[in-house]
Amino acid sequence: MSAATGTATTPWWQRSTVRVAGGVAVAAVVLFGIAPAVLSDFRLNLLAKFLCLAMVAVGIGLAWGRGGMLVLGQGVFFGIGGYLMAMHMKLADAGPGGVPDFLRLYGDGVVPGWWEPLRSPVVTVLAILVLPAGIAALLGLAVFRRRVRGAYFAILSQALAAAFAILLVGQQKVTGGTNGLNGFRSFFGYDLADPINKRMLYFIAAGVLIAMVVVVRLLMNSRYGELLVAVRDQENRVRFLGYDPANVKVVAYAIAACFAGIGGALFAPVVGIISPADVGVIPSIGFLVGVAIGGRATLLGPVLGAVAVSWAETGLSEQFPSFWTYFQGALFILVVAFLPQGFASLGTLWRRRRGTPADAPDDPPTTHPSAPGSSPDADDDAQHAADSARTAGRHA
Amino acid sequence: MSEQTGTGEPVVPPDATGGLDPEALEAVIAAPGARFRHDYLEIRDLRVVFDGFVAVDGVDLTVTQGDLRFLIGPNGAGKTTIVDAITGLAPAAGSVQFGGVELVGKPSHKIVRAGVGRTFQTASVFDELTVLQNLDIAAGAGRGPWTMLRRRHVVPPEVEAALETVGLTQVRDLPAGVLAHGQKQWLEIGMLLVQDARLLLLDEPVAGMSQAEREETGLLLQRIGEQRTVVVVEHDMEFLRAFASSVTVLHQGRVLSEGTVAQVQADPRVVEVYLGSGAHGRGRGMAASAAEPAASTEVE
Amino acid sequence: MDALFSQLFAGLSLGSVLLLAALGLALTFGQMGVINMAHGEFIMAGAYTAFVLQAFIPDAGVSLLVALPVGFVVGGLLGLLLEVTLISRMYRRPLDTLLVTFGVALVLQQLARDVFGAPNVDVRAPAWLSGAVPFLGMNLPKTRLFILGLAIACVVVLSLVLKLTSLGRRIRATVQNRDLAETSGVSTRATDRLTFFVGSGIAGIAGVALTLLGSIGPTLGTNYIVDAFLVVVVGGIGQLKGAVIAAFSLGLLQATFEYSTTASLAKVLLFVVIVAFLQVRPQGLVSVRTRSLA
Amino acid sequence: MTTHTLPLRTTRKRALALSAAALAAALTLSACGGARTAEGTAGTASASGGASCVDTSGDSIKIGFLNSLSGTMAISEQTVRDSLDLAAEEINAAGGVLGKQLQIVAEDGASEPTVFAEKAEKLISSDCVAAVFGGWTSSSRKAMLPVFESKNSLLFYPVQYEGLEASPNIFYTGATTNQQIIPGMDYLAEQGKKKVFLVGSDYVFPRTANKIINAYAEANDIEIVGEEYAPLGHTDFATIVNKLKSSGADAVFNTLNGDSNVAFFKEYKNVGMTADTVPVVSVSIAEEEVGGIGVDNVVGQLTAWNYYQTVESPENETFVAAFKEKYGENRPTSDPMEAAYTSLYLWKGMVEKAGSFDVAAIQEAADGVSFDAPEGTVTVNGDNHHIAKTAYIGEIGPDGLIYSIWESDGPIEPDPFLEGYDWAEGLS
Repeated sequence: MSAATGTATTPWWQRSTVRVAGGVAVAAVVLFGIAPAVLSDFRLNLLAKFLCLAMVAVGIGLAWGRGGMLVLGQGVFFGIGGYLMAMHMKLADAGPGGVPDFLRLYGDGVVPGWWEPLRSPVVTVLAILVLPAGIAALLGLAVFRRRVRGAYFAILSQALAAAFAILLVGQQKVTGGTNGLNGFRSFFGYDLADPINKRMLYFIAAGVLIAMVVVVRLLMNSRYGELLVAVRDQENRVRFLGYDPANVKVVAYAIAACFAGIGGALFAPVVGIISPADVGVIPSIGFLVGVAIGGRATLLGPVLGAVAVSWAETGLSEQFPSFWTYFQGALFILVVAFLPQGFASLGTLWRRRRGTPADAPDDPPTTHPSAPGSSPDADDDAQHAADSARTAGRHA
Repeated sequence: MSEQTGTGEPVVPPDATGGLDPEALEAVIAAPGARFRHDYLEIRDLRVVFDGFVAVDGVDLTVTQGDLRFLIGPNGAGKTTIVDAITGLAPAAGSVQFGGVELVGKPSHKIVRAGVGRTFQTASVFDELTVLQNLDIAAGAGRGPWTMLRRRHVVPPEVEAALETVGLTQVRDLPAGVLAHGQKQWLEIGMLLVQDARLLLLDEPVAGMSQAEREETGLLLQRIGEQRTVVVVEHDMEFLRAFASSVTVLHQGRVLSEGTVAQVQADPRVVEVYLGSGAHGRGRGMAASAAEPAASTEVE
Repeated sequence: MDALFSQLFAGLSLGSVLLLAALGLALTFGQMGVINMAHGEFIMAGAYTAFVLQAFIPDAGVSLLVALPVGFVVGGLLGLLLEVTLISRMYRRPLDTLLVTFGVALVLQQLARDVFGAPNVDVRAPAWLSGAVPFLGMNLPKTRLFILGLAIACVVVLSLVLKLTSLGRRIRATVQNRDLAETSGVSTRATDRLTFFVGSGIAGIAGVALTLLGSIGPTLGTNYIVDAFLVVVVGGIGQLKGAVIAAFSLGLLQATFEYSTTASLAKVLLFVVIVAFLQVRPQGLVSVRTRSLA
Repeated sequence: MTTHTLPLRTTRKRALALSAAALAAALTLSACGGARTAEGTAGTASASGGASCVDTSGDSIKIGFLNSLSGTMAISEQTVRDSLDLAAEEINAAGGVLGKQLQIVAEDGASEPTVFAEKAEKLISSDCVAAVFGGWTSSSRKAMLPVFESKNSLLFYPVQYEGLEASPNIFYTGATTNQQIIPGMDYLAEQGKKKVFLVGSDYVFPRTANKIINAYAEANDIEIVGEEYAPLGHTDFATIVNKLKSSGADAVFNTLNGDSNVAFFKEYKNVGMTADTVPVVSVSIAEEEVGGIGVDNVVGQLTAWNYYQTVESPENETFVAAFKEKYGENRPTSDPMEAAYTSLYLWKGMVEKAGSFDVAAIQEAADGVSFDAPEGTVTVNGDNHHIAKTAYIGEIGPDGLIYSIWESDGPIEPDPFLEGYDWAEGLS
């Protein structure tokens, strides 16, 4: 919303391109320059894992923060992406015509026909890009058309995650059951035991994540982005403007699913395993923590939140396993109840305190040099009004 | 969140912006009159039943182009339900035709695309979007995916004109949530205009407006009504007397009386309904207004 | 034939368990729109109440009967605490209550783990509930009959309360039109609190009852919460009869699927059926029409 | 991303020129292109996982304990951690290993396979531990296996499991199938049971175990009258017990895990079945689970393990006494705890036999290392890295402890792939 305001109050089309380019440059320096330089291979791989989780978060930010759809079942799409990639790696490791080990151990020793196409890297990548989005689109059309929304949709998507995990476990012969798929040796032919190639995976994850953020940024500022917010806040009103809100929501839901799928597909080689434990109800809710904490409706909030939470979890749970559970619970409670727009809203508050007009959250304060009084009165009033509105919304 | 901003104090005083600008209206509705010639709303035997409760019971209603029709009646008479039924929000049986197109059974967004626009009792604009964005969305139902996925580079002329018409040019970059109540109502009307609705269904459009704003709104509606088909659900009798060209009185889901303001006011059945049930409830204005017009103004 | 009747009973019994778990939710979710993920942990609290009471009351039967009202109060007080501290400030953000209460659930689980230890604990079933009652050639376990009876009793009492008492009238008024109720002098705040107390209290009763069937451990609640929500979603909000029909339908369906396929597949099939059902009736089996646009 | 043939599939590829090309390539999502530019510059390959960074210079040596202390598996794994701590304390008090005190690096696996993999890597690469002890679920082991293999480090895994695995980098100190499942079935066959019903949780161990049991049954003239799986966390066993009852089974082989056992046994008892008529052999119920199920509900039922708290041996007396002294009188000891305790001593034995903490040296020395464990004498098999163990069938007593009623003729040689059983042909 504040981003939307920003676009309208400033000569957006000139500045935003610069801003996007600047943002990408900063992110690239941090992710491609600083992080690899200061982190050990182990920590870098860990960061790669967090980036994969952040991809899911970016999608959730779009669907939930901007679209108002509380997606409690993103684990499903994460899992589909992950299993597709994992299966491809298992088949590739087995060699042409070979049978992956788990199919021999738990299954009938043959590759089921519907796994066969995944021997091809092209088919695999296409499937990863298309299947999660396609399934989300179909499901979304089914439920959104019938105006299943709000809590109903949230609970349904959660049940979907539960059912998906049970299905994966139950079909052990072809999915590896609770053990999931693991022990990958190569990623599109590149040896995964080689630290250099692991590093490469990190760069891919970082690049993909940046690309996703850029895509979401463009979407947020497009007419579609405005419409999505409109649907979130007044779905029926949008219907009476001649739109079918179902279609509007489906697009965001499918994009979120696609991002989750890609996140899962990279997660598998980065972590070396994908299992039902990564896709069920609990991990699906877990994806939301970072988004809520970072600021669900902002561009970078979900990304930073997801990375920060994962990092904290790894660090804190080492020393205080039971404390971590309390901490996680408390984070949920405090942030959602008292800081619904996440930590991103703290930044806005802080800027307001200092009398600087609030702007888009991804806008560095320095790019907005206008001091109070330097602009025409009307504009100033407008800014104050916008600020108050936002505050009112936040404390609602 | 959005509800909260709605109930909060308006940040911008209504007088900070210009009033309505009827001149600019021409730019929006100056379409050839021929476009609207065959537009009329024809409702036949409309019935709406909720879980056994008959809310609308066999209503016939015809509103022609150029008419400014007011729907009145005591609480529970079925006024809003009829509007809901026309726009696909309530389960309807019977026939509702506009411009020769059958609307019953269509999903809401298709009904809207057939040229029907409506507002709601509580102003429902998109609080977090700016005035401009609100209007832009209203104007854009027919846009292709490619246009949708790009940002807005220029303000569409019909949006520009609508801004002028409803006097919100000055505040076009403010979030709609901070507008005063009356301004929100105008914004809604503006949205109907850019949406190019040929049948406008307005549910209590002047509730919460000052006397001057009502005047302006009434004039605006009259001008729109010259070309398009307009149905207004309203309790404000003074407003009704000033601007209605015809009135339909509903009672318990049925049409009680129909005609000009004078005809309806003289109808003994109407007087009886309003006096009989009428010491309470919002319908009291009809009878009372005959004696004491000034007392009839109600604020939602 | 025998198996058929046994399965019928299994389905009814499963339905009664679902009903007990979901009844309180139907009240809090249906009436207030609050998605309380900690409802499962209130069930857990009820179960631990039964466990603790057993340490003080040696007779298993007496202790179980005492645990039912005490469990109700424990669950209810937890609910009240939650309502007053957190949920009351979030009525305008129903979806957010889901996340907040999930956090509460995490904390309560860990609390149970730290207080009672991670391993399961045992509540002894009273002697008069052991064994089975022969009926039409079947043996119906007494515990399941007890739970079936308890579930029915809860529904009857609750609907009587809703119908006959002033609290009930206030609750129904609030559910149908909150604003109107408020302007008519109903204190919706007090009503909300009471509703939450009662709804959470029923979760406590459910917890006590479930000790007869399953394990008592920190994760007890998570095993039931998704199913309980599905019952409410299928049942529709605002009326108890929806939840009752939904619980028994889902119970019977699950038992049927499970008998003809496997327990895992049954869960998945059940989900498919529910999605298909919501295509037909998106607002659930029964729903109270409200005037609000949103 | 496009397909390409991979001439160097087995060869190690070094990507040196990461910076510019990789950055650009990664940004455009055509990741493979990026890696391929680097492909040509095949550099000098260091050994996979690199030279070990284990520091053996000081007077202490680091080892890692990796168990779930949070999440659903914490219940069980905490007990393993306790006995590992006990063993480490004892060893340190007795002078350490090769004169070095053990320094424990403890990690939480959080009941998630991915976390196990991540923490294993951390223990090996960042903490440079000489060996890791832990894991419980099959999925946690499967997740860690590639890490230990690629980093060439050692894992000691203390839980009975489904077999069909042998990694040079893992020592399996719990039972494999021929030391637990097959003795369990042997016992039922000896008792003249002809109709066995299988019930298990829906995951890898039960499914694999039941695959083996089916093959065994076919060869031994036993009929499997039903095979049912319940999702983990399943709470309503009315239907499954209905099926069990109407199947006419005269014994049940139970591979249910965790909470489900409680619901299963309560239902079993409620419909009026008893251990006298239809005994249940369980392979996942140990002493600490009995309390949670309720002794009333399982008294007289059978279990198959390699250790019970009641095993009569001086080693066990010492172990039980030490454990209770450290953790409290009411804490029982169980098979996985004992196997974990034993695993640390076996590692000590191997290190001392090898005279080195080096992985290769330990692998070399492992064969034949034995330890007088609480369960009896166990010996490491150098070929498959499992250990020879004695099998005990136990009966749950009214005091909640389990008493052995049958035992195998001495320790059974581990046979994870069941190569020694004709009927098992084609299983793996």
